[in-house]
Amino acid sequence: MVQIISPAEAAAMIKPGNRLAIGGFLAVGAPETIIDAMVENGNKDLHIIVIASDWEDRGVGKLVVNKMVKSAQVSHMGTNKAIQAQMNAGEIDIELVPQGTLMERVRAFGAGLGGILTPTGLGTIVAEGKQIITLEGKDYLLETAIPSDFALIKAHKADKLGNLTYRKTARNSNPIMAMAGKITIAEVDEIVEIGELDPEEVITPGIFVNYLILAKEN
Amino acid sequence: MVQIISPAEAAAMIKPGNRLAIGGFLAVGAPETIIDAMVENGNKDLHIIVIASDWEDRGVGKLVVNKMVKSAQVSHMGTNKAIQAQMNAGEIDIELVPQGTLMERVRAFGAGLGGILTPTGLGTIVAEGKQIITLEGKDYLLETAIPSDFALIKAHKADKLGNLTYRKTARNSNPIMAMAGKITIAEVDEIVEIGELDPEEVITPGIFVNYLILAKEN
Amino acid sequence: MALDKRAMIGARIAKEFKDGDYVNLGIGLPTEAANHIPEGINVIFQSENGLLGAGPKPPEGQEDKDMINAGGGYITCIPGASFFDSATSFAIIRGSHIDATVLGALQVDQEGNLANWLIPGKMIPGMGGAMDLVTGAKKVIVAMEHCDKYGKSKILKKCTLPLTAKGKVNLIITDMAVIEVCAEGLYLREIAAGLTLENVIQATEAELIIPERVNTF
Amino acid sequence: MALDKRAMIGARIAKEFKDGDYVNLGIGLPTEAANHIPEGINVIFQSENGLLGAGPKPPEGQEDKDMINAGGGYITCIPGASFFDSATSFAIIRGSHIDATVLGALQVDQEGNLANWLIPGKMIPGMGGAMDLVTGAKKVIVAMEHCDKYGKSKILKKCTLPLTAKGKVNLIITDMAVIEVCAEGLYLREIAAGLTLENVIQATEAELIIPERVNTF
Repeated sequence: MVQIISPAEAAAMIKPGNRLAIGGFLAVGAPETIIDAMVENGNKDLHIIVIASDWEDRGVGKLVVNKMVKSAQVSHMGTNKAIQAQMNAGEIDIELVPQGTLMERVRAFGAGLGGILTPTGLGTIVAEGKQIITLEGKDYLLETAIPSDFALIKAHKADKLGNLTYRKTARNSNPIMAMAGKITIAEVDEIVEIGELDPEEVITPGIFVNYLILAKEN
Repeated sequence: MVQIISPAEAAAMIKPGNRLAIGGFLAVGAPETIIDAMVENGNKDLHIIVIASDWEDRGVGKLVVNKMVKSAQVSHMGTNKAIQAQMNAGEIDIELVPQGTLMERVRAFGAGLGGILTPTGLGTIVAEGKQIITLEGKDYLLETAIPSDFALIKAHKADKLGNLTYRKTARNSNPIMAMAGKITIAEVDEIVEIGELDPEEVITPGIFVNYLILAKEN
Repeated sequence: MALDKRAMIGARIAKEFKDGDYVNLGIGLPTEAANHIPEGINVIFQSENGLLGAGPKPPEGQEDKDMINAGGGYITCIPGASFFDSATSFAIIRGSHIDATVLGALQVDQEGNLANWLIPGKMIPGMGGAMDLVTGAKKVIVAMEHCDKYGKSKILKKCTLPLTAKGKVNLIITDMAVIEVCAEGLYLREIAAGLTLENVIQATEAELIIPERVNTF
Repeated sequence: MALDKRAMIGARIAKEFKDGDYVNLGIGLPTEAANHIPEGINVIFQSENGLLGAGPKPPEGQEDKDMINAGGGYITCIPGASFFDSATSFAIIRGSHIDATVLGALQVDQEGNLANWLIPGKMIPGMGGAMDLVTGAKKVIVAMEHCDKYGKSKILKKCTLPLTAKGKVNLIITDMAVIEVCAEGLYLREIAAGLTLENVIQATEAELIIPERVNTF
């Protein structure tokens, strides 16, 4: 079952060193209310697992600008100069992960798998230091599951069991991140009663969700 | 884009030796119309990839009873005495695969992965002959992708681009099998015009689907 | 098994569930637990064919051909239910999102090994979802008769049948006893009303650790 | 790049698509192809952030904050579209369900290697979805200017920048030429109107195989 909490309560749960899988794609579908509460709370030394480092004033970019992030697994940082500057200054450790590989590695953790074999990255610097497994003459990189302590996601509607729906391309990485949090906190536009969502329209079953937060109007 | 074909046309596409990923769980959500057409067509020497061998008179059980199957990857055969008898008589080769592993191996093929690492089956006969990979002190079995030539699935509604919805627990393995067919044939209760399905309710995007068949009334 | 024994085991299983737990019940004896959930405890049942929020059997004549549980029986779903595909269902199971799974057994041993899917030389039903359930659930409860139909103990020093999973069982609930599997071995926690300690020890091939306090259930 | 060059490349890319193709267009120059799809050809565009059936930009004032493409720009969707999560999106990509992907490049070489994501010492944007797209799409088309801003060939004997993928490029479309990547090397297939064979050869560091017939585009 889920508990409805305030953004400040969510931010207070997150401790230095925690690994955060955060949903969103270039800040669309990012849990902005939780992110703002974390900025206000001054969380530090975070590891973030994200598709992109977003914009300096939107999405997880705000965590970067406020120097709250010590390391990141990310596929795209082209829209955020702050993360580039911090990386060049040695203030942030970056592991660049191809986007599809990132999603499978996060999903693997949520699904109890140790990892996956993918052809993506073969012959590139992504393959450096990784085990190559050959199956019937074809090479694959062994990519390991990415663990996370918290998943912070943005959904559209939730019922009070934590069942979630999404809206258009704001779905993106959110259902995958949701599977992978030891604790999953979902920020939503609307909380409805149990039974108001059609069982067919639920994208993330409530079993993956621990806490709900109502999104600020924006 | 998809083509709407007859059950007989579907059956005629399938050749001896073909590998078929067939949806359904104990015949619920099985593509009965396609299966019946195959029985009528007398397809032979098939390899089937299925959660269960269903009942002797329902689902893929009919393919077994009619001696059309030469080998199977399956997780459950407890409801079908014919497959047990054929196995004991050496007429059919069986690879028993844990259900979760089966789904991941089929999904891996559809998703372009070489395989996955799972703890399921460790210390059991499922592990025999398989590579064990140790990551941070934890063991995993390396389970390889299961290729298939055709996916034969049952959905509820399709639009003319092949976008699919399912109905209740008849969803089961169908969306996963659908991803994995080099050619995917979907049997559906209803075919609607493009634009009649809400983009949010589509479970299997049409890109995975090649042919549609209208299910017989039952 | 006699109806009252089934009910006794079912009721004892049900006591293991906390409010809000997500639970997967294997077919047969484990499903009996669903009839004994205490008032005020809400448990959500998963059916591994793709449903969270499995409800009771529908009234006769109201079966829906597309609504079955993992045993193939017609069911309903409760408000707040959700449907998903089999890969997601087993991501839930293997990824340790299920609070408790209850399964039948042919044999359990004092290392927490479970054998429940194969008797060589007999019919081979296949493991279905059992290996994933036992590997992934947060708590694995075995529910079974203490002895087989020949009166032989099903709780052994070492399983002789092919395993379902190694060292994954947490709790054994039988018609005679409740036994907890710990690193040191099997702790006898409870004895069925009317039985003596001696009855249970005699009916158990495995070594039992007998703590000072053993309750009755 | 001049508008007419962009349009020329876009139109030439668009000729590669067959009716019913599913296509992923990278940001920048490749998106130009969407403006040149021939009458009677229906192409469905994927956006890797979770959409099949991406449509044109919405009219000003009608943007939906939850509707963007992989470049972050506001878009619409066409009838028959579908939304899905990012793992499914890359299952589609890596699993070879996309008929063609079109990407920009920093360098391509005669072994079909592509470098398009990293210039050491400069800004590091990350590979995003490019490595998966190039690895998984049935046909990989590189669309770019033939030479860089210093006039140096971007089509090399051997890429010097970090690779995006090895040996995966099928076709190179530039403002000067259309070049097919085959096992034996680079076949010059077409030359831009107004240029000579010599122009193209001089502007290309890689060895070009010149077949008997080279068309104009």
